[in-house]
Amino acid sequence: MIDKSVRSVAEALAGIKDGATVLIAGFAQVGEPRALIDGLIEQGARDLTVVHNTAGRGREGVARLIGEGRVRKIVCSFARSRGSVIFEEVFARGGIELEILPQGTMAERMRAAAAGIPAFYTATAAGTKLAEGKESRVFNGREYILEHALPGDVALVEAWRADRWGNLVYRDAGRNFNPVMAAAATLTIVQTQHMAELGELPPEEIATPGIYVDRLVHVAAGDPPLKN
Amino acid sequence: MIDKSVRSVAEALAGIKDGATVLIAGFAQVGEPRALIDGLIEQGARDLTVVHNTAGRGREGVARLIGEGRVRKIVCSFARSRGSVIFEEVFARGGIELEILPQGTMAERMRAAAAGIPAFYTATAAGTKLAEGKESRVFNGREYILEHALPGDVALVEAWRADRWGNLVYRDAGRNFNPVMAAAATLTIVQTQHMAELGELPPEEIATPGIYVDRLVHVAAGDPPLKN
Amino acid sequence: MVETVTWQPLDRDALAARLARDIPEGWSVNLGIGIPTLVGNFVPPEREVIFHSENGILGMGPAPAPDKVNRWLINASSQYVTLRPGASYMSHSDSFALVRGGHLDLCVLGAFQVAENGDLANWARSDDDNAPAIGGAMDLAAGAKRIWVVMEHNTRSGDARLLRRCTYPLTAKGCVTRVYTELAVIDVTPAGFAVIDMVPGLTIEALQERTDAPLALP
Amino acid sequence: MVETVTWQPLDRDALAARLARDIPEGWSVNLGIGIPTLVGNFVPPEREVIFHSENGILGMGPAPAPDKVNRWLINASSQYVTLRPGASYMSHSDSFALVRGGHLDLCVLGAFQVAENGDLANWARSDDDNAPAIGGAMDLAAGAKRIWVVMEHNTRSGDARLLRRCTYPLTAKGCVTRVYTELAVIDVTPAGFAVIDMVPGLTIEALQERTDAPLALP
Repeated sequence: MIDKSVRSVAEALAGIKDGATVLIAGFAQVGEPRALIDGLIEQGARDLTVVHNTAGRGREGVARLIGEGRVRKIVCSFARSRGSVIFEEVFARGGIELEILPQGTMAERMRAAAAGIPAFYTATAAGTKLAEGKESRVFNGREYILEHALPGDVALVEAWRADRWGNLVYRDAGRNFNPVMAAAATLTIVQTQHMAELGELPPEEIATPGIYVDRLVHVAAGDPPLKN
Repeated sequence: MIDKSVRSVAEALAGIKDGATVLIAGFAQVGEPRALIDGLIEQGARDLTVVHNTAGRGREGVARLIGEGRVRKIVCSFARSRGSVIFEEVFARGGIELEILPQGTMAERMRAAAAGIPAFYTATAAGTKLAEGKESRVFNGREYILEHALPGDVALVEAWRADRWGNLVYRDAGRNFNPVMAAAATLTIVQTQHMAELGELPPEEIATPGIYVDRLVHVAAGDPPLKN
Repeated sequence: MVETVTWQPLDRDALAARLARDIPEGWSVNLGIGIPTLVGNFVPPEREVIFHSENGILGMGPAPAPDKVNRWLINASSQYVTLRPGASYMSHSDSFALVRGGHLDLCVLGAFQVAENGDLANWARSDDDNAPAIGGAMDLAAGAKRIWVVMEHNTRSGDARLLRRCTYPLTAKGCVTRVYTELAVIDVTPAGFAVIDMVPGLTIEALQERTDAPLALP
Repeated sequence: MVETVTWQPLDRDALAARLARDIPEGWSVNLGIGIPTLVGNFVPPEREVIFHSENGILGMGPAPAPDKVNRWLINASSQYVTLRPGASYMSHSDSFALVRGGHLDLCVLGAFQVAENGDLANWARSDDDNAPAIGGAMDLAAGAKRIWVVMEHNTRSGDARLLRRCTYPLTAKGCVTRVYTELAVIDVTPAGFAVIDMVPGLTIEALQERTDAPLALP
């Protein structure tokens, strides 16, 4: 019997190595695997490359991971932004490397990794400062730049419902980066708000099939915090 | 009020020009927009480039379109195969051009067209006869070939349920090429087995959002024919 | 030169409303952060416009009543939104495939500067900004069928934002097709900026004075 | 040389069953057309193996009873199938993204020829085949983590199919990791073919006689 569920966050995160590239899903705390991020802080891996939409906000989650000095490099689309206080401080003293990507290029580079595509061309960022040092090429009279696949060693994902095969359903805008990160990593670890019986999730609605999932831990985290 | 539905197959197909590239979905008659294919034969456009998984089987559908001499070029993954009698005959007398693509490369080239990616690298077909004349490049010690986006002027699609915005839900394996073709064409024409009220299709289940759909015609075609 | 002020600039809401007037039914539209977000308030619900948010929502409705908030339903500006009937969800990769593939009829963005060749600068005020917040702006600017910019006509210190060439780092080259300011609506044409509307009483000369690049009347 | 026939080749079902024995629980597996499809019949349902079909099904079950056919549910060989609990659907582009991205643990394919360097030829018997049926074979061969070939050890005219180098056009280079024939199970190793199993009574010498490339015992 296939059963990807494990009993604890610690068990879910076991074995993540120093130097790993960790994809962390979520968008403004919706669909963000906060329990796994906290668990990663406990787990102790260092020298991480973290791929996340922001460089952390406030003092929790990715911000705390950075604050604890565990992130060698952050790959994100929003670095300096409202609330990125910890990143600012660590970055100012040269304590973290930064790779800024347009949000769609970040998503597509992970999609490429998931889809066996080592590189693709995109018009996004062509002719801008972000294209410096990147190959460019003209197709049909328009300039495009070459972007490479961005695979993860680990992905941290939050689902709304999951079954023991690791099939996942997301809630509302909680989908965001979760499916593409789940598919782009070697080891995909999921925290799920609810567990479902195998066969209970409609085959038409499964947004991440279990083939992309390795470990599953039930965390009834509840709704994302209320924004003011 | 947005309402993409039209009253007849003829109205749905109006304006398709000679020389158009037409993407035709379906896999072994499941999810195949047969009424639209027949309508295209009626409509009269000639000199078409047709992208379809096969070069037609039997004497109906894509096979008939080829038999009527309306297809200048067929792009497919299965050319000569069981039942491709009409293609064989037309091809033998030089009456049709053929581009053979691996099925996944065909799908991904359309996905690239839909996603604003002019070209991408793939390992599929690298080092084979199908790579002849194509650029190749080594990434991480493996050889890949460059493939270009394959956009359609027109896509013919079959859905199970649709609403007036053109949101589509598919049935079982009837999904196949439909979503990617719908997204890859300038003019996407859909025949749907059922019409739904706006808001009736679950937002989590919509596999093709209406943004990809231009015209919609209700054709209660019923189940695909029984195979023997 | 002494100028007689016989005209009033639009306030933020009026500016958003002015732009909203030009969005026809049936368009799919992405609204950037700031004044662009306000535009949604001025498209009447009976005019069906399909609002997209980069975080995977197509078919957003207006903000919910405070007691009806769904904490799982935010837009790309992290504001609570609602769904219209007909809405759907998608992943980030599908959402940006839609953006990059040219399927949005319109994206409305804020800007620091727009050049007469359509170049857009909206993410950094200096080449030295080494940790910027880009988000989806570059993808939207490169991908949408039309980019309309809504911004103040001048900086707080009175400098022009409608320029011959942008001096700030670019978001995308040649992407802007129209600019809405509190003073005027200006098309970006192959020949440069063309004024298609001004607030009542404003003269082209007065507008030109506040603008670096030459302005034509269409 | 006179050979004493003290061994029996496997029939198609026994061959499929032999291969099925080696598929562990939890693997995701794509089965090609022909004998590979039969393999599914010999994986007992209590051993959970996730069968994928290129046309967008993950989690297929066995063929339905004739009166329980769902005409919307076919596999890539156009045969009616069923769904297991836990199955899901995806589009062709997502399905081949999964294939190309290396997410299948195994793909079982038929072949005309396999070379000792793992080259696979299974789509054309001649360079002159100008209108072939390739389907998804090249994608699967290039994409799956393991390619196991199941084929007859020799052609009908007795020619070897396990070769030093393929003479037919390639499907993919160096992709095959194991070959199952009615006579033996043979791994493709960096040093060439290594026999890991033979039908009872068959000798390595007799097998070598039927094989072009050199065979080693592991």
